[in-house]
Amino acid sequence: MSELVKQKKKISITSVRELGLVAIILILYVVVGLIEPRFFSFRVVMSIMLSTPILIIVALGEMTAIISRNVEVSLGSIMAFSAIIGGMIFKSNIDFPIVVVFLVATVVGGLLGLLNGTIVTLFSLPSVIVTLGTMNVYRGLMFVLMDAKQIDNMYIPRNLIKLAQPQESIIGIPYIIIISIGVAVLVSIILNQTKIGREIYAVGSNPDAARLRGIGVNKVKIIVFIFAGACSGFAGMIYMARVGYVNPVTTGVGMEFMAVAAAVIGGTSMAGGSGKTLGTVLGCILLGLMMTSISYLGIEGSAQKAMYGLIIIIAVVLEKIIKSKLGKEGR
Amino acid sequence: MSGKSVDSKRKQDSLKTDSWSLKAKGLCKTFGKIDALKSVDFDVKQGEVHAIIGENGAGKSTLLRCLYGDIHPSSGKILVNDKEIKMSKPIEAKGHGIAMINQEPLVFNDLEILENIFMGHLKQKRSKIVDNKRMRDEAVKLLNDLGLDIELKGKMGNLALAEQQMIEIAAALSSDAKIIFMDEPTASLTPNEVDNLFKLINQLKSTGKSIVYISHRLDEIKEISDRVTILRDGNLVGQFKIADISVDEMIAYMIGGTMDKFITKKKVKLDKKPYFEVKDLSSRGVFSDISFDVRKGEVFGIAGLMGAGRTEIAQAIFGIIKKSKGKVLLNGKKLDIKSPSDAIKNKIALVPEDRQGLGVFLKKEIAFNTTFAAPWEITKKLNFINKKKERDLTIEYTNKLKTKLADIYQNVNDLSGGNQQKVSFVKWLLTKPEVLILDEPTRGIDVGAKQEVYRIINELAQEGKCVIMISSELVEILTLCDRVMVMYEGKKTAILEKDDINEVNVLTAAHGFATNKEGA
Amino acid sequence: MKKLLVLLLVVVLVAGLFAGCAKAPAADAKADKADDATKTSSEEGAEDGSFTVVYIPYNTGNPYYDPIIQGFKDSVEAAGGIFETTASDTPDPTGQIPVIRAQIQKGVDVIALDPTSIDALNDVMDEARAAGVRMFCVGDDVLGNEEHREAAVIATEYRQIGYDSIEIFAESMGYEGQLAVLSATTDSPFQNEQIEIYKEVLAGEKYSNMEIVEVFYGDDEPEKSFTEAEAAIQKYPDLKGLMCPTTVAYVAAAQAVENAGLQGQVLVYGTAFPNQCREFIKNDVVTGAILWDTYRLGVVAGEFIDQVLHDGLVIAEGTKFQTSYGEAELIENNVIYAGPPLAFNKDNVDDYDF
Amino acid sequence: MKKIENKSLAKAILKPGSVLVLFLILSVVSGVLASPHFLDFEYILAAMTQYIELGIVAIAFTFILISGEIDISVASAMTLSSCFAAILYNYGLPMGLVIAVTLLFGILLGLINGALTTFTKINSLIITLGTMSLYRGLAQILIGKGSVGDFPEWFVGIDRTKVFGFLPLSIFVFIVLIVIMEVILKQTFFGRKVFAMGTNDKVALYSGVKMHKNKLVLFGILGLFTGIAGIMQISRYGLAKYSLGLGGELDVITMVLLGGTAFSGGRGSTIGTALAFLVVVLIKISMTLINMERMIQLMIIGLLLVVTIIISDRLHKYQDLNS
Repeated sequence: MSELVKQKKKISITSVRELGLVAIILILYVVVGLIEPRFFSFRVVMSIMLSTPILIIVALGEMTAIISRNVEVSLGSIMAFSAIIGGMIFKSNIDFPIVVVFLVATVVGGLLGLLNGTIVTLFSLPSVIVTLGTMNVYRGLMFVLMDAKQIDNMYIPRNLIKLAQPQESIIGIPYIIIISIGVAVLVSIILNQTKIGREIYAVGSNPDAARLRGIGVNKVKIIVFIFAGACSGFAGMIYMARVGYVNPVTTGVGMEFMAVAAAVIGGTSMAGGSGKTLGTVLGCILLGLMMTSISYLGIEGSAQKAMYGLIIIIAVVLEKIIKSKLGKEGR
Repeated sequence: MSGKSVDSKRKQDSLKTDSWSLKAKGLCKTFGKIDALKSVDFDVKQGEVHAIIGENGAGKSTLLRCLYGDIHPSSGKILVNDKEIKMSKPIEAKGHGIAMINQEPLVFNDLEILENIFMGHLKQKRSKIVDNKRMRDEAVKLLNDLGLDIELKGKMGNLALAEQQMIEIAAALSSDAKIIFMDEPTASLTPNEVDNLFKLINQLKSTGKSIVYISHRLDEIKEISDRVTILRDGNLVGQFKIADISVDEMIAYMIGGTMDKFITKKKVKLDKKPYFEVKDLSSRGVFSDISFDVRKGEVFGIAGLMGAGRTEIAQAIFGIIKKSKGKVLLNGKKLDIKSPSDAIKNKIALVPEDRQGLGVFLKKEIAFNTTFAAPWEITKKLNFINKKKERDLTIEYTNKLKTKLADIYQNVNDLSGGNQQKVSFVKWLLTKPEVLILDEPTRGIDVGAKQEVYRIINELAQEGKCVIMISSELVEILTLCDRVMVMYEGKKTAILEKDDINEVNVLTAAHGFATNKEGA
Repeated sequence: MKKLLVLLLVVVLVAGLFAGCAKAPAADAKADKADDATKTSSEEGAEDGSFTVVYIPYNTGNPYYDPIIQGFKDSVEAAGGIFETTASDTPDPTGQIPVIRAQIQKGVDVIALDPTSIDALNDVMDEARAAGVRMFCVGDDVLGNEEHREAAVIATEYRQIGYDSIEIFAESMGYEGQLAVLSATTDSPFQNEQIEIYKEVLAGEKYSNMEIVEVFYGDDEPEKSFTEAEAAIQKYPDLKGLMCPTTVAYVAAAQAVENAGLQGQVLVYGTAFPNQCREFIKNDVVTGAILWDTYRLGVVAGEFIDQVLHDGLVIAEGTKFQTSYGEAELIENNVIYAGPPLAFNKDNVDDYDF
Repeated sequence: MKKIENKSLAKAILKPGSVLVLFLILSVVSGVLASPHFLDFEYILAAMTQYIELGIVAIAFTFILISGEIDISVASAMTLSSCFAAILYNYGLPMGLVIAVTLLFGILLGLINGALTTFTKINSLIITLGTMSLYRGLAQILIGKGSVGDFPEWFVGIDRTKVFGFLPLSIFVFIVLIVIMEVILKQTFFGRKVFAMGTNDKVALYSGVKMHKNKLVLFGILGLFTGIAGIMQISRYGLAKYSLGLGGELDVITMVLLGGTAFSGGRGSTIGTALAFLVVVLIKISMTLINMERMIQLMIIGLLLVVTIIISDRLHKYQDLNS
C-alpha cells in the first residue's frame, strides 16, 4: 500500500528530472534569444545541435562507467588517440574507406579501455586514480607517435568532413547528429534491454549482491571500460569530421570532465546503479547550448570552466537531496 | 499462458532429476588466528530440510558460505553426487544448482523488483534481448506461491525489509536451484509471513528440492526440518533426525552442557533509587516510547529478536542515531547527548555488537586502541601524547582483563576473537564509565572467552556500575540479568523482574505476545 | 603470483624511465662535447667551430614551429654547430623557466628563445647571460625589456603583415561589407596590434563602405574558435568577411564557412600555413592567406648567430650582414627582420610545403 | 641481471618504506646516467624550488588522504589563492596584509570542500572534481588571460633568497613545515584521530571522534597550505597567472601515494611524502636536462603513479597477511 504510494512519488521524481532539463534548456534558449534576437534562427539551433554529437557519444561512455561505480577520466585522451590513429591512416592514404577507419578508431578506443579495465580490476584499484595516470600515459604515447606534429586539414578526406555539414544531410539534419542519435538509441537498448546492460546496473547498485547472484563483477567492469573506450574512439572520428584536424596536445583535453558533467547533470548517480541515456543526452545539449550562448553573447569565455564546476556540484548535491527526501540512501 | 507452461515444465524437470546429494567432508576454515570451522562433515539429501543450529559464531554462516563458494575452505572437500567440486566464486555454486538467501537481504535498490528476482539469470529472447514478458509471467506465478502481491515495476529500495527478504527467496526459486540455503530467513518476518514461508518450503520439498535452514528459533526448526546439525565454536557436536531430539537437548548441545555449569551470577545488593533512566525514548521508524531505568550495580538485560530495535536503542542513547522524542537521565539530571563524544563526557560507554566493524581498529596497535576513547588520560598540553603513560595504562588494564597478548604494540587483528573483545572492553573501561551498554558482548567468541566476559560483567556490577546488556543468547539473559526488558518490532513488550525471567516469558514477549507480568 | 606481477611492473617502470631517457645519450653526448669545449676555453671556446644552440619555442606540438626549427637546424649544422630544441607543454613561463634553467646548467653556448611573456622571463634571461650563455630572441621579442637579451630575430615586420592583409582582403571583398575579426586571446599582443592596424586602415576614405562589426576570441583552442566562428556567421547574416590573425582561428573559420555552405558569401582571410589553407583555397572557401616565411626565419637566425659567434659580428644598430636570402640589417633595439610578408593564393600555394 | 634485481626487490617487498628508497636510488641513478650535469647540488636545489609549491601542498594532502578523504582541487585552489592575492595587491592593500588575507582565503577554499563533503556525505572526490574546475575558472575570471605582476622588491624571489648562505628560503619553509606536520601527525592525539578516521571511520565515531569537526579542520589545514603555496608561487614568478600549476594535482597525488600513504587511508607519513617529493623532482630534473619532450615527461609521471599505487596496494595487503 504505502509502497505503491512511494513508488508513484519516485517515478514522478525521476521523470521530473528529464522534464526539468528540457524546461531549463528551453528557458535558457529563450532568455538568450530575448537578449540577442538573432539567436532565434534555424542556423543557431543547428550549430547548437552540431556542437553536441562528440560530447554525447563520449558522455554516454562515461555514463556507463559511472553506472558501474567507476569514473573514467582518460576518455579525452582515448578520443584523441583514436582520432590520431585514424588521421595517420588517412595521411598515408586519403582514399582509405572511411567506414573501416571508423571501425579501427573504435577498436583502438576499446583496447585502451581494456587496458584501464584490466589494471582496475586486476589490482582492485580506484578507477579514478588509475585513469588519471593513464590519461597522461596515453597523451604521451600519441605525442611520441606523432612526433609532436598535428594532422592537418589537408589530409582529412572531404567525405569525412561532409558528415558534419548541414548542406550534406538527410532532410536537413547533418549526418553526425543522426549518427549520435543512433549511438544513443543503441546504448539505451544495450543498457536497458540486454543481459549485460542490466548486469552493469546491478554491479553498480550493489557489487556484493551482484557477486553472490553469480555475476562476474570484474568481467562486467572490464566490459564497461572497453565500452566507454570504444565510444570515445568512435567520437574521435566525429571530432575529425567536425573540427577538420587533430592535434596531439590540444585535442580532447578536458573532454572527460565535460562528459562527467553531462552525465551527472543528466541524473546519473555517482553512487552507481542509476542513470538514463535520455538524461545524459539532455545534459550534453544543455552544455552545448551554454557554450554557444556564451560565445554568442560575447561572455568572457573564462566563465565557462567555473560554470561547469558549479553545475557538477549543484547536480550531485541535488541528487543527494532528492534521494534523502525519498528516504532512500544510495549506498 | 506461456508462463504457466514454462513453470510447469520447470517443475517436471526438477522432479525428473534423479536423486542427487551435496556432501562436505572435513571442512576447515580459519580467519587469521580464529578457527571458524574445525573439520566439519555435512550432507544434504534430495527433498529434505536440513537445519543447522548453534550459538552466534558457532560457524553456521561460515559453513554455508563455504558450500556456496563465497569463501574457500582452508581444507576439506565438497562433493556433489559424490564428485568433488572446486568453487572459487558463487557463480560456480549456481552452476551446481545451489542458491543462497542471506541473513540481511542483499538487494539492488536502484533496480526494479522484477529484475531483482531474475538478476544473475535474466531470461533472454533469441535476439539476445531481455524477455521481460516471460520473466514477469514467471514472477507473478512465484509471488502467488509466496502469497505476496507486490508491484513488480516498483523499485526494490522502496520495499520493507521483510518484503525484500521474500523477493530474495523468490529470486532463489526463479534460478531453478536444486538446493536453497536459508540463513535466518525468518529473522525479520512477521508470524504471518513465516507461515507462508513454511507452506512454500513444504511445497518445495514435494518438488524434490532441498533446503538448508539456519535459525535461532528452535521451535521453528522443530516444526519445519527433517534433520538438524548442531555446531559449537566451529565443531560439529551432533547430527540428529528432528524426531530424535528435543528443544532442550538442542540448547544443551549448542551451549555444551547445561547453562549453570559455566555462568554464575554474583549477587550484588542494589540501592533503591534508579541511577540511569530512559523516558519514552523514540526514534522515528525504528522504535518508540521506550522507558526503563537501571540502578547502580544492576545488570539490565534487553532481549528480543533480530531487528526488534535493541541495538538502535543503544545507538540512540549513545548519540549515534537521532532521537525523535524522549529523554535520558543520569542520577536525576537530564543529559543532552548529540554525539558519542557527549556520551563519553557523561560517563556512558557502548561496547558495540559488531566488534570488528565498530569496536576496535583491527589494523592498529593494542595500545592505540586501548587509549583511543580516553585521550585525556594520555595527553599532555598541546595534546601531545605521553607515550609512557600510554604504555603503563595499557599494560595495567589489559592485565586487569587477563588479555592474552605478546606485545601491546602488536595489531589487534593478531589477537583471537575473545581477546579482541577484551580490548574493546578495555578501551571503554579506560573512560571510567558509570553506565556500560554491552551489545551482544559474547557474539562470536569461544566458550572460554565468554566466561571471561561474564566474569568482567559481574565485576563491573560489583563495582557499582550500571550495566545494560543486549543479548540474543537466552542463556546469558536468563542467568546474568537482574531485570530484563523484552522488545518486539520497536516496542517494549515486557519488563521481567528477577523471578519472572524464564525462557517462556522472554520468548513469548519476544514474539510480540503479552506476558502475565506485562510492563511490570 | 601477484607479487610477480608487482615485480614485473617495477621492471616496466624502470624500462619506461630509461626508454624515456633513451633519446638522451645520443643528444646529450654531443652536448657534452660542446660543453667540454666551452669549459676548456670558455671565452674563445667557439673557435673550434663546435657550438651548441638550443631553441626554446612557446610549446610543443605546435606545427607553427616545424619549419622554423628545420631552417634553424639546417643553418646551424651547416656552420658546424649542434642544434637542439625543447619546450614545455604549456605556452607560459611556468613551463619555460625550468627548461631555460636546464640549458644554463648544461652550459650550452646559445639560447634562442621565443618568449611566452614580455616580463616574467627577465630574471632567468639575466641568469643565462651571467652564466656566459648568449641570449637571443627568435620569433617574438620582449618588448620593453630588450636589455635582457642581446638581439632579436623577427620573421618580418609584423605591422606590415597587418597593412598587407587588410588591403588584400578589402580588395577581395570589393571594398564594401561587414567584417568580423576572429582573434586568439583578449591580450595576445600580436593579434591586438594587427586589429589596431585593420581599424586604422579601414578609417581611410577608400574603405568607407566597410566596418568591423565585432571581434571574437577563440583562445587559440580549436573547438572554441570553431564555435566562435559559427556564432559570428549566424550573428551577422550579412557578414561578408572573417579576418583571422591567428592560424588556429583561420582553420576554424574556413571550416565553419565550408560547413555552413557559405563559400563565396563569407570570405575568410588571415594568417595560415600553406598546408592548412591549401584545401580551402582549392575548394574556393578562401581566397588565400598571408604569413611569413618561417623556414627563412630559422635560417636567418642560425646564420646570424653563427656570424656573431665566429665572425665577430658586432651587435649594434645599423650593422648589416649576409644571409642566404641576401643582406639583413640590425635596426633599433638590435631587431632583425628575416624577410617580407608572404601571401599565398591559388597560384603560389603549391610552391610551399609547411 | 633481471634475476638479481628481482631478488633485491623481493627483499624490499617486505617493507613498504624500502620501495621508496629504491625509487630514490633509481631516480638518482637514472639522473646520473641521463646527464653529467645532473649531480650538482646547487642546481638540484635551484631546480627543486620550481616544484616546491606542489611539495608543500602534498604535505597537507597526506593528512587528508590518511583520514580517508581526497581533494583533487588543490592545484586549482593554489592558483586561485595566488590570483586572489595579486588582485588584492593591485587594489592597493599592503603586501603583508595581502598575505594574511590570502591565507584566510585559502582556508576558506578548503572549508568549502570540507563542508560540501562532510555535510552532504558525497564522496569528496566528486565534490573536488567540481571545485577543481570551479576554482580554476574563478582564477581565470579574476585575472583574465593575462598576468598580474609588479609586486614589491622584498616579496619577489623567495626561491633566490638563501638561508645559511646556500638553502633557498622556499625549501627551508618546506622543511620546517614537514617537521611541524610530522610531529603533529605522530606525536599528538590529533594525529591519532587522523589515522583513526582513515582506518575505520565508524570505530572512530563510536570512540567519540567528532567526524565533521575534524574533517573540516583537515580540509582547512589543506586550504591553508594551498594558500601558502599560492603566495610562494607569486613570489617565485613575480606574477600571478590563472594557468600556473595546471595539472599539479596529479603530481601531488603521485608524491603522496609514492610516499607510502594508502589510498584507502589509515596509513602514511609526511616524511614519506617528502622523500617522494625528492624522487619526483629528481626524475623531472633529469628528464628536463635531456630535453625530453614534456608530454613524455607527463607520461612517465603517469606511469610512475599507476605503478606506485599498484605496488603500495600489494604491499599493504602483503603486510596484513604477514603481521
